[in-house]
Amino acid sequence: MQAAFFIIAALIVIGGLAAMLVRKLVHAVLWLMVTLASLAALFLLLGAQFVGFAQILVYVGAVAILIVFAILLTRNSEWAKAGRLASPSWLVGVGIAGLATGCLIASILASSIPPGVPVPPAASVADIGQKLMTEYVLPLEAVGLLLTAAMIGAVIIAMPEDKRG
Amino acid sequence: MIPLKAYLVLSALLFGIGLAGALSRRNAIMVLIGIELMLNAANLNFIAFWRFHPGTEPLAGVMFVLFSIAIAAGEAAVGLALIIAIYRHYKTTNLDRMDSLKG
Amino acid sequence: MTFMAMITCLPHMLLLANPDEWLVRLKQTIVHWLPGPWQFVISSLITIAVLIAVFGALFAVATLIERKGLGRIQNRPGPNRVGPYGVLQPMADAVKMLIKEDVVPRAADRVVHFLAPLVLVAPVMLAFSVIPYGQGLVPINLDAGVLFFFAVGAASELAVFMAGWSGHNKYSLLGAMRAIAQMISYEIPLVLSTVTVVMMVGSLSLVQIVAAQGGYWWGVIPRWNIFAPWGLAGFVVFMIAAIAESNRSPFDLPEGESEIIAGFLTEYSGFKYAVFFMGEYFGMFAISGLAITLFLGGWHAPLPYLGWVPSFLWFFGKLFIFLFVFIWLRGTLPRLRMDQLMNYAWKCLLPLALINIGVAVIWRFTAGWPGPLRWLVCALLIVLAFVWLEKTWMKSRELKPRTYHYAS
Amino acid sequence: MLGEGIIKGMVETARNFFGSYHDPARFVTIQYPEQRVPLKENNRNFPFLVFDGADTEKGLRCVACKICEKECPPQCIYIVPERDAHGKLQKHPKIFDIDISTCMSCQICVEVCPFDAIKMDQEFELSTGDRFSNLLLHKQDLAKPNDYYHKIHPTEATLVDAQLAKERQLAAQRKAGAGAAPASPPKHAPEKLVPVG
Amino acid sequence: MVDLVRDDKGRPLPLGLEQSASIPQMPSELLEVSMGPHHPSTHGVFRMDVVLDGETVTRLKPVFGYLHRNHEKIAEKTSYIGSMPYTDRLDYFCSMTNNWAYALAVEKLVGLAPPDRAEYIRIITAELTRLQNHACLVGFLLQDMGAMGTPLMYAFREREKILDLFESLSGSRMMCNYMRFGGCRVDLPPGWLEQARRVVADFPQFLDEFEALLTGNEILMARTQGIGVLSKELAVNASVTGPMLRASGVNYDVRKVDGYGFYPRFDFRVPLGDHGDCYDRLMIRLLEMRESLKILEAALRDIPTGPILNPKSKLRNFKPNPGEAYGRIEAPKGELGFYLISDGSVSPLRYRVRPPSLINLTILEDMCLGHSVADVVVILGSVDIVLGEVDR
Repeated sequence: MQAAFFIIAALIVIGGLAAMLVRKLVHAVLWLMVTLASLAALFLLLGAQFVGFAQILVYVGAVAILIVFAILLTRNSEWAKAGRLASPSWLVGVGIAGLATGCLIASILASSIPPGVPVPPAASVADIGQKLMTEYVLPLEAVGLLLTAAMIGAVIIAMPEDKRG
Repeated sequence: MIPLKAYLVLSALLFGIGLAGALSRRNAIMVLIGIELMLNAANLNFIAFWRFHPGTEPLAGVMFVLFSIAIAAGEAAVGLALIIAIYRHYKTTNLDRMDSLKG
Repeated sequence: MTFMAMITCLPHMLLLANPDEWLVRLKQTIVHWLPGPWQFVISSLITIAVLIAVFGALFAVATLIERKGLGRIQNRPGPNRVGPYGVLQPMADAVKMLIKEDVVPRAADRVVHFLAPLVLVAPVMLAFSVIPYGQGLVPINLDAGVLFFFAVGAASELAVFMAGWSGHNKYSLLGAMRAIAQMISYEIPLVLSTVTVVMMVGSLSLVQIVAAQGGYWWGVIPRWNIFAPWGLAGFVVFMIAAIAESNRSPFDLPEGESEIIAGFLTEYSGFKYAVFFMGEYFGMFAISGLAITLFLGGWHAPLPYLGWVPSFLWFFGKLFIFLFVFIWLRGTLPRLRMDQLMNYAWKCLLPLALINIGVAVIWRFTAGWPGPLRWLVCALLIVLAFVWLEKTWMKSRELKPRTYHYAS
Repeated sequence: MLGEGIIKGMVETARNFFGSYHDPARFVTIQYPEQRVPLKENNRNFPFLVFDGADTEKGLRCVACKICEKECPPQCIYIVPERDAHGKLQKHPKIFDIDISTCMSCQICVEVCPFDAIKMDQEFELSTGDRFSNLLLHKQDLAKPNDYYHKIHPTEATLVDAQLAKERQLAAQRKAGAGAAPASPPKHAPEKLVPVG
Repeated sequence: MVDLVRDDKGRPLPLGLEQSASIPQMPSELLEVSMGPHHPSTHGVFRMDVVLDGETVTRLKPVFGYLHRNHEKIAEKTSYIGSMPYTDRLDYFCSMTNNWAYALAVEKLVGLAPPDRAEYIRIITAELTRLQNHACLVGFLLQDMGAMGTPLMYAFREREKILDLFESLSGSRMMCNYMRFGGCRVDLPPGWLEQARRVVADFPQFLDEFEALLTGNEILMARTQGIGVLSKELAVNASVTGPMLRASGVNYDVRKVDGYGFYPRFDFRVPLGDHGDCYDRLMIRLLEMRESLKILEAALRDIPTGPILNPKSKLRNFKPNPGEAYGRIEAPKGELGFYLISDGSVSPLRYRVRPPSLINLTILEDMCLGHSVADVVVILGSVDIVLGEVDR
């Protein structure tokens, strides 16, 4: 169990860094997918099976293709010009991010959290289904509505002007 | 047994990387990838807390993550559509050039 | 001493238990006298080895069957030079693929070009780990088996894109775009038709779905899902979407060789091409394995008194039937055009799948009615939907065979 | 019904699939090296020179009249007539080459040859290693006995033999009848009518 | 020194590639694709420069000439009989009809009339050629649509029987060189007529099988109906001939118009389409095959005996008196014509072939505009070109 956690954690951090630093956009997306897939593995390690598979299905299956299509449509996949990768004020951005993570980690380490429950609580598909249909019905419908709205909006925005009519 | 803190530190690190990327990169799509990373860092926290401190409402963490994944997918779709529309107007996705509010 | 124990319990195990347990018991005997912590690792290694061996051999046999089947359809014998009746042809192909030079175009993106075949084959291998092949023979019994299958299956689109984009070639990019658009639009009818089965059985775990299809109506007709009206319609939609998902026959547009050379496979040769080829076949096995589990009662025997036959033989028998149907389709039907493909998925399969879910609901709530009446009502609904769909789809294109007049 | 045409097509291929096992009309492949299709009698490939009797040199019917060399569309025949000690033309070729890499086996040389000296062979397994020298057939490679001609084109060969026998007998008669007058060899009708069967 | 375009690692890119590497000069979404010359579905060495806007074709430039063998210039140097074997190589699917067209032209030039038996043999061989050419065409068209060669194999199975007939008659399966000016070279070998009657008798069964595979098939109808529509006016103006013209509804069949050979003696009908799209062209060819079968049955039934070559026909130093002639026949692909000018010498002064495939090909672009890449392949297939005839 120990070894598994450290391998996956290393994968996540390396993947995240590479996704941010690599020059070509398509490589960045592939590194992003490595991070998200290893994150899903972490969820499985933590016992949340349903979430792990949902994460793979949504991110590796759909969002990856979405981003890649966006890259192709905006012709970014051509040879990256030599130019600067980061915006001139990249130092400021990284500084703020470093500051934020620093405080977060400091507060986590300082806090005293009682030891957790040894065995992972039951998260079988049946209970999730039960919960979704009873307690969380309103959020479910809301998300359904939101997704359809997002889809229609995305289609209209991406539609070329002349066809918008 | 991996303590809860390890997961929290990991998610904080991931969040930091996402934030650094989103703030520093010039390309709009890279900013979007940074945001995706930050969202997933948050999901990791939810599942970590669900695993170690289920508390009274056992499945709350899992539910939250499910909904957040759904919304993140919707958000990615709309975000990319925006980028395409902006690209069609500005002919570039370089964020520094997108400073004028006109048009 | 342990060796002696092994010898004594072997005959007992072979004779008494029915053949399914025979395999499971064999694995357990190997595993149980290993040191503690290693047991889990070794047993999973055995399963993985068996899976790869079985499906590797099936892939070799499938290529031979495909070429001989296509040959026979076209009134010619198919390969019969290498070995008696061409049996060693897969070996020859394998050696040819290994020897051929693996050309990587100079402008290609080397890393992505190398990774694409792996990212295509690995997920499909994972998908094999969930399908129940026999009585106790399911590699991993996940209670969200169906979701795992589709989650892993979705990664193949990314692999197809990597293959198409990395070659920096107009044709492969065009082919990759077509393949992705096709896979995404056919994933929805696929998932929806699976939803009907999951809804009726009430569980996402494939083992339970197969268990629910045991038993026989009136002692003769097996209780498979395909014999229910919603099951038949679901099976038809599932199979059409499955054929499209594995880029086979009428939907093999991505490698529409008559138009854009070999689609996203244009830049591949040698071993990587063989891996893609293998990936396509594994995709076909996985999707037909799922179809067998969902609709054709997995490893259940079609007739009650055939129960003594080992259950995995039924599974692989049905798999061979599916394989033959794939080949049969490939030998007969011309290819659909890209926009027709899309229209067909969104305007024909999707409504049919949704209506099928409606019919399944009606089937569920008319449990009280006598058997035949219930069957009739649901069947009628589906036929109505089918005819209405045909009218709108065909009328909008007025596709009908024409009659011709002769000059005076 | 929507799928009806497709099903009809599938039934058709299924009939061919199962037909190929029992109905010979639906299984037409001939495994070439082991089984062979019997060649039709009229089949023609590259030309060859016919010689009567045993001696390949003297028995050649060809009199080096060079008609075929002139008439051959791709001009792939090369003839040099024999000359005796003091340069007088002889009635048989010293060199008779056919470049079978250019020859398109159109059989016009056979039609125009007044002496039935050149006929079409049925030998088609002619693959060689070298493109140049092996594909230029000389007089020795081209010459084949008359009974080989009988073996490949039986009806045509018998007709030709009958014709030749008649002419030889006619020539002998004229020579005998005319006595002292020197009779020039009888001239053949220019066209070669080969009514067959 | 041309400044080479370098990729990000600084390596110069091969010349052909920089166009796609840098932002292409054309408007961004247009894609220039060249299909051919060795493209799997162009029926020979033929190239099409297609400009695509996404999937639809905006410009299409056919490029041919890869198989040009200078046939007409060579014919001016060879004797009349010398270019007869070369006519086999024009449309290498139908050598008998090519021979007949050339023989007809020379007979018109000289005024020779072949005996009856030769005329019958010419009609029989021409109709047999039409059968196997149309069968192959339908097979290749379905192959282009992706039917993995099954219909093509069935067509070739039937074609073999007909080629065996040609081999036993003329000596070679595809390069027959069988017709002579004023008749045929060799008479029918014994047993040929019975074999021909048997082939013609079981051909309809193959046609029914073929139609079972084709007519009702929804995918085929979806792929061919309404694709590559050719209007009547454009067809007539572009002097398109053959099944393509009749599929657009124009009633023009040289066999009926000219009535050359003994065709007026046979009653056969000329099928006409009314949409002029790929589906019509496909079906017209199938119906024409049935008409040819009718002609063949009649011809094989009452073929007279008698000589096969007009005694006045000359083979060597054949010097027709000066003049010109244009002989044309209804070849399977369209109206195949030979225009000869003779100046009294052994070889013609001018030897011109009217190639139906080339003339039918000139309007490929008008038919393909607005369709997708997959349709371009189907439309090209339905035009039925053979590059030997297009390039001569």
